[in-house]
Amino acid sequence: MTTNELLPLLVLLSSLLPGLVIFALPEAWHGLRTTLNLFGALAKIVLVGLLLAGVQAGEVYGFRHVVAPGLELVFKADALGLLFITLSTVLWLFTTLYAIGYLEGAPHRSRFFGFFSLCVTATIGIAMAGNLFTFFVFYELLTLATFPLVAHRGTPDAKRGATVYLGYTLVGGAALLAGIVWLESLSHHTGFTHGGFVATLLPGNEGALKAIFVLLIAGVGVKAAIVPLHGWLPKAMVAPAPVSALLHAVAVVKAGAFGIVRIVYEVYGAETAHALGLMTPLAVLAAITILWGSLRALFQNELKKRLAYSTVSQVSYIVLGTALFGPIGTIGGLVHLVHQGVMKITLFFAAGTYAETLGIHKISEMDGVGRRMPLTTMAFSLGALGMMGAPLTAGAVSKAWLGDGAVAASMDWAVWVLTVSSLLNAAYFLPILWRAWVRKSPEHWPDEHIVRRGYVETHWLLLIPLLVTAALSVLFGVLPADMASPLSWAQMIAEREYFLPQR
Amino acid sequence: MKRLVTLSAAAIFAALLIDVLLDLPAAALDLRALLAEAMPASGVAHPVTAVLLNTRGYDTLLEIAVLLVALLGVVISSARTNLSSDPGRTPASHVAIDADPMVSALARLVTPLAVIFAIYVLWAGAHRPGGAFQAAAILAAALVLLHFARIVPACTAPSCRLRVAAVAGFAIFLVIAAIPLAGGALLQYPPAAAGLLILAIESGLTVSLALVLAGLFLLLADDAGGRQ
Amino acid sequence: MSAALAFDLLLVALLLLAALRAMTTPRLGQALLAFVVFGLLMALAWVRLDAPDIALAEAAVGAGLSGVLLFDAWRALRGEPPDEASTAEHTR
Amino acid sequence: MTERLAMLAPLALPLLILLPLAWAALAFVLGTGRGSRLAIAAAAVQLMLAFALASAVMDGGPLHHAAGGWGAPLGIDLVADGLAAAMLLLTQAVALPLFIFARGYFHQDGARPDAAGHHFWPLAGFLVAGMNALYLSEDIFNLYVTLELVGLAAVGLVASGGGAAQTAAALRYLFAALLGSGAYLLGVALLYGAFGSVSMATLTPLIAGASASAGAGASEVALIAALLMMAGLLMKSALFPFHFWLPPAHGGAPAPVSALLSALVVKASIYLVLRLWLGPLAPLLTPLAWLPTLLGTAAILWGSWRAIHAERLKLLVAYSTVAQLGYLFLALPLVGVGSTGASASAILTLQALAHGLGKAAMFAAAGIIIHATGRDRVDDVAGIAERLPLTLFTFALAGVSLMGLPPSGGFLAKWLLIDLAMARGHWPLVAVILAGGLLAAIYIFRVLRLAFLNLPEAVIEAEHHKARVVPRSAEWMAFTLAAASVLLGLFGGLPLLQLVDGVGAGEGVTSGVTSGLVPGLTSGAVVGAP
Amino acid sequence: MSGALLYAIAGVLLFAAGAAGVVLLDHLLRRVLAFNIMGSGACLVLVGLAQRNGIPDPVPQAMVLTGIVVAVAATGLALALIRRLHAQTGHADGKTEEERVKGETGAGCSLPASHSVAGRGDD
Repeated sequence: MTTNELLPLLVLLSSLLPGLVIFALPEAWHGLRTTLNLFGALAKIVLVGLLLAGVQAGEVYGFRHVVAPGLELVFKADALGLLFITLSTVLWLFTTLYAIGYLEGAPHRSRFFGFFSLCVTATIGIAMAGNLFTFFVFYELLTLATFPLVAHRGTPDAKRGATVYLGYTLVGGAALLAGIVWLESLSHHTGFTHGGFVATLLPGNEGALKAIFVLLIAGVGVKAAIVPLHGWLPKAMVAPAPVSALLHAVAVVKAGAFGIVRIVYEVYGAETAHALGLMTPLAVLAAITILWGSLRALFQNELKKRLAYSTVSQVSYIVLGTALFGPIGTIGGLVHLVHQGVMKITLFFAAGTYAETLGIHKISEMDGVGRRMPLTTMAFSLGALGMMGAPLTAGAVSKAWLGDGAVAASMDWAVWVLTVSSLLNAAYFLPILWRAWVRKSPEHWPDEHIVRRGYVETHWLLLIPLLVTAALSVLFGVLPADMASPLSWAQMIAEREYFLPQR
Repeated sequence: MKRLVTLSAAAIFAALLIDVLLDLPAAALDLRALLAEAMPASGVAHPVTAVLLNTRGYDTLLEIAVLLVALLGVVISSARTNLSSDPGRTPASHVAIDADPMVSALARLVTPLAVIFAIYVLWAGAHRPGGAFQAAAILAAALVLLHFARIVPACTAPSCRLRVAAVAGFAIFLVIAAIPLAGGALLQYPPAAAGLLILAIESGLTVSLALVLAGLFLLLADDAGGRQ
Repeated sequence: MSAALAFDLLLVALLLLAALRAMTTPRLGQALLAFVVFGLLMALAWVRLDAPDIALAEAAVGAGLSGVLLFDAWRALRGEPPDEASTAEHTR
Repeated sequence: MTERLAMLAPLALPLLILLPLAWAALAFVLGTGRGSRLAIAAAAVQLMLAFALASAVMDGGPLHHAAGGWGAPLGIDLVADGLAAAMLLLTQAVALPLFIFARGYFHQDGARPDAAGHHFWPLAGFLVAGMNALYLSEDIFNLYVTLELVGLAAVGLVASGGGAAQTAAALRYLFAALLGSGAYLLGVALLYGAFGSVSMATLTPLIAGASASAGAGASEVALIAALLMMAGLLMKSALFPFHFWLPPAHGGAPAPVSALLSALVVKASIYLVLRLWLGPLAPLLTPLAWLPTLLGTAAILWGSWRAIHAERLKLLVAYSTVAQLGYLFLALPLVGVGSTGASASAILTLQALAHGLGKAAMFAAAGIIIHATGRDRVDDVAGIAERLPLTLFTFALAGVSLMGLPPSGGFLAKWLLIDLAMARGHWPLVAVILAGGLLAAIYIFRVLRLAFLNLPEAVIEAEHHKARVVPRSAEWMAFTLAAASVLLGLFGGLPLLQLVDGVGAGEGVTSGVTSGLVPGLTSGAVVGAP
Repeated sequence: MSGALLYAIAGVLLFAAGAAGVVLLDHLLRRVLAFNIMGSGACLVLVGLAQRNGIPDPVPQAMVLTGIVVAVAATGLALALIRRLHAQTGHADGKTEEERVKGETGAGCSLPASHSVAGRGDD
């Protein structure tokens, strides 16, 4: 087995093995558990770094394992996959740090971190999947690995939330399965390829291909929380903050969006999808989701709920970008895949930190929190501004590209959608900032259990990750054109999609 | 309603089957001829015994296993019922009654005859009707009679010796079945020794089967009473 | 030949009759009796079918052993006071 | 090592039958509760033999063994083709861990086994012997004897549970089994009368010929015989609506017994259905293929429904068996290969294997949980996550396989089944299979959610006190079974499919693709047209 | 028609009657009788049909011998179980037992007695 086959496997194992070991660890051994967690996260970052360097150098990484005649597990590391891999790997490190701090002294940590690692393994698997079969395997694994995390608290409504989540995702999985197998029985090649592969089935199978497209998008749309399949997302808010961060920024929702990108570009191919007239409906669906999510967010008093609905709308930016036929829209969508992740994880970290430190869960309780926790609130504000698309933030970059993409694809209505949703974003984020910075703080907070020591406003493990992610979100906004920036990366991918000779 | 449906279904089935049986052509294949050819090599003169213990001896091997399984099931049940349900019922609570002298006399008279007859049937099996199973059945009947005459006790769980005896025949059969594997196939007796081997198997089976068949009864009989 | 056929018909008729009685007579005891008779008739039938081996086995088992087993079980189920057979083991 | 195994392979046929018979008899002599070590050691040897057999069959095709050296039709032939080898492998592979589990389960408090285990070992031995004999036999009358051996041993095992409920369940099971085997026997009698042979190999051409020349009396008799045998076997394999005996029997017996029955015993008669349906009786029964499919569908829906509403944990698992057995009947009309080049019988074997391993693990886990809580209600698993994490994990893994979620063997089988159904254009089947998976998810996660519920510390303490300990070995064996059923999907699929489909299908990747392409396209086009 | 065939036909009738009995009869002892009658019927068909040309055929005769042994085994087991059930519950006929079992092992199980008609077993 050559290195080029081994490396992708190692990337998977770097979180799988620690996870399995952690399951077996007694509750008390948090020392070893923490070490394993961090080791896994760092090892993964190193490996992904190697992967990146190799891909830059033109190496081709791939691994295949035949499961049954005609069915293969295929892993490959292409540009699109690497974008997602890098995002989730980096964010996983910070989420792990944050979770270690957040769950200090909580019960069942072995179980928690075990499934936590499995969850990331599944995400990486999705990112590296080289064909629909592999994609589906890890997509379902992700469902299984996240269910215990959502149910982790063991309270009745935690179980309710987890059940709702499970119901949505399993049904979606069934739809996805049906679509994939159907596609497989039509064309015996389900490997992702630039420009898609279904074109070979045309003409003759338009009806079937449209039906399959609906099934596939419905399947991944559940995780991407496209309206009307978004019902689980707000309910899953009962999960601990790190899990919410994972669901919203790193793993689940992203996996859905990523799946849509893969399906549109590398199964159907933009050209074919457009020819089949599938792009516009998808774009409309995304637009509806964007507006609906923002509207619902307006009326949430619970901070995490509001963030959840904002996720619903933000993720559909990616879908919208994907559905805007044309390279510019594509770039906007892909770059938002990264930007939204960074910004949203900052917001969730901050929300969790408020809850952990001062017991703040409702927006109405946030009066003057800016004075008590300046750093956290600063990070939160940066994330919020980014979401609104304020200048010099990552959000601005994505929205700009999306807007241009809409114009280029001559879908001017999409521009309006973007504008309106930006206004709505502002409408539900600015009041929070206003409260946090301007209003006077109450005498005592709802439930304060981490007292301020010197300059450190809360547990450092809670503070560091959100500062870093906030910094990143600004960085991506300030120098978007930099070589290593997500933007240039997205541009590269888009070029491959549109300007490479198609098979 | 159900009664009606079932009965009519059974009637229709029977009518249909009989109707098609009436004009059933002769079978394409006739095993009698094949068997006739095989008889010389079978080691016995009586075709049924040849089939039972040679050509289809494998069936018989499994059949004995079935019998043992049934015995096990009976052991389970009887053991259960003894150490079970109504605690008031201890064996001691039985009232001892003397055997009916007629019965015991009869038993004492019949048993030796039965044994002799059984041996004859067993030996005869080689060349005319008869064989291990019939002989065993006769012995078993004698045993049951002895039990009624209270000469043979009933038992809740077979003692080790009984278990050995009950399995012995099966074990012999198993060994003789396995030995030919060294050179040929399962149960493939060397034609010369076939007769002897079959006789050995049958004698073993006679004892064991008799015990098993009697056991089916004796194990149950023990708590026949005491259900008041 | 016709005499033989007549005998066969009679035997078959009796067989069916015994079987039906065994399953339908209201009194269980009579049913068991009918069943033992059925066993003996079966033995006869086997003789008619040139199957003396089966006839022997059927007579010894079908009629004999099964009969005893059934009657014993029947008595047990009726919950009669224990008679000789049942208390045998305690007499020595 | 490997070539020595290969040398051993031809002997494996008779040995796989004689060995369990021998140790069963020995265990019987040893007496109550003894013989567990013997059984485990023997099961290990049998597993090795089964492996040798399977590899030999995969390399060199089916193996024959003429018992008595006469050969069919006069004698009885033992035949090990891919299907039989696969089922033998399943039987031994499940039996070994289950025996180790049972040893821990019955002997937990010191050396003395609890009453339920008194006669477990000899009965289990005869059971395994009967199943191995059944898989290997090629003679329909000999199959009747093996059916009885398996059936009576299973009834005995159920009865060993002890309680009145078990006795009642055992009786119900016994009468169902006797009714079934009686019908089967009459079928055999008719076939022998019509064709003068009981050897499948001899019968196959005769039956084909008779049914070709329609109107001949023989074909009608043969048809009735076929229906009788099938009715009997379906009764024994508890296909809806003949499943009435299964839940009480499997749900009431001691855990190791339930595991053996659910994982293996029902498969035996189903194997026979498949073998006869696709074999000698094919020309008669092919027009009726829709019937078992219909019943299978009903079984899936009804069984799942009952499992979702079951109050007792083991009854839930038992009903899930009723449902899962339905899958095994869905594919009877789907002869031929799908786009992956796997045949229906190969896929069914994979499904049977995955279900066997998974269900054995699940019953074992349920048994451990019941021991720990001392009660058998589904609600009592609340908080198990804290006390028996490993066992809960086992239950979950087994559940993954039963739900058909990746990467389990159940998932692979489900995928291939859907693929086959689509390639044949049987769209309702696809819906049924998908729905079945979701229903399974409902009743399995019903247990898992409860397990995650946090209990107040006080309750947990109380539970701990009255909990009966199950040896670690038992827990790990259950886990091994579950893990096996999951890993089967990743590593077992390819060899298994090749084993059953014969070496020719080894290139199924390519040949299957080309052969499956045409129907795939047409069916797709048909459905695609709005 | 030959005598043998006559016995085969009788066998069919016995089988049908016995099967109906196993399904319909309530008292478990009677069900045992019915099962034995059913088995005897099958055996008669086996031999009678094979010998319908009047010539004895040892092969089915040997099979029937095996069948009889198996039947005895089953009968013994059945009786043992019935007596045990009676010892434990004081009942030996289907109905009462059915109620008990419904009580004990939860719904969804019923006797073969109610099982000639499809699906009846679960309500």
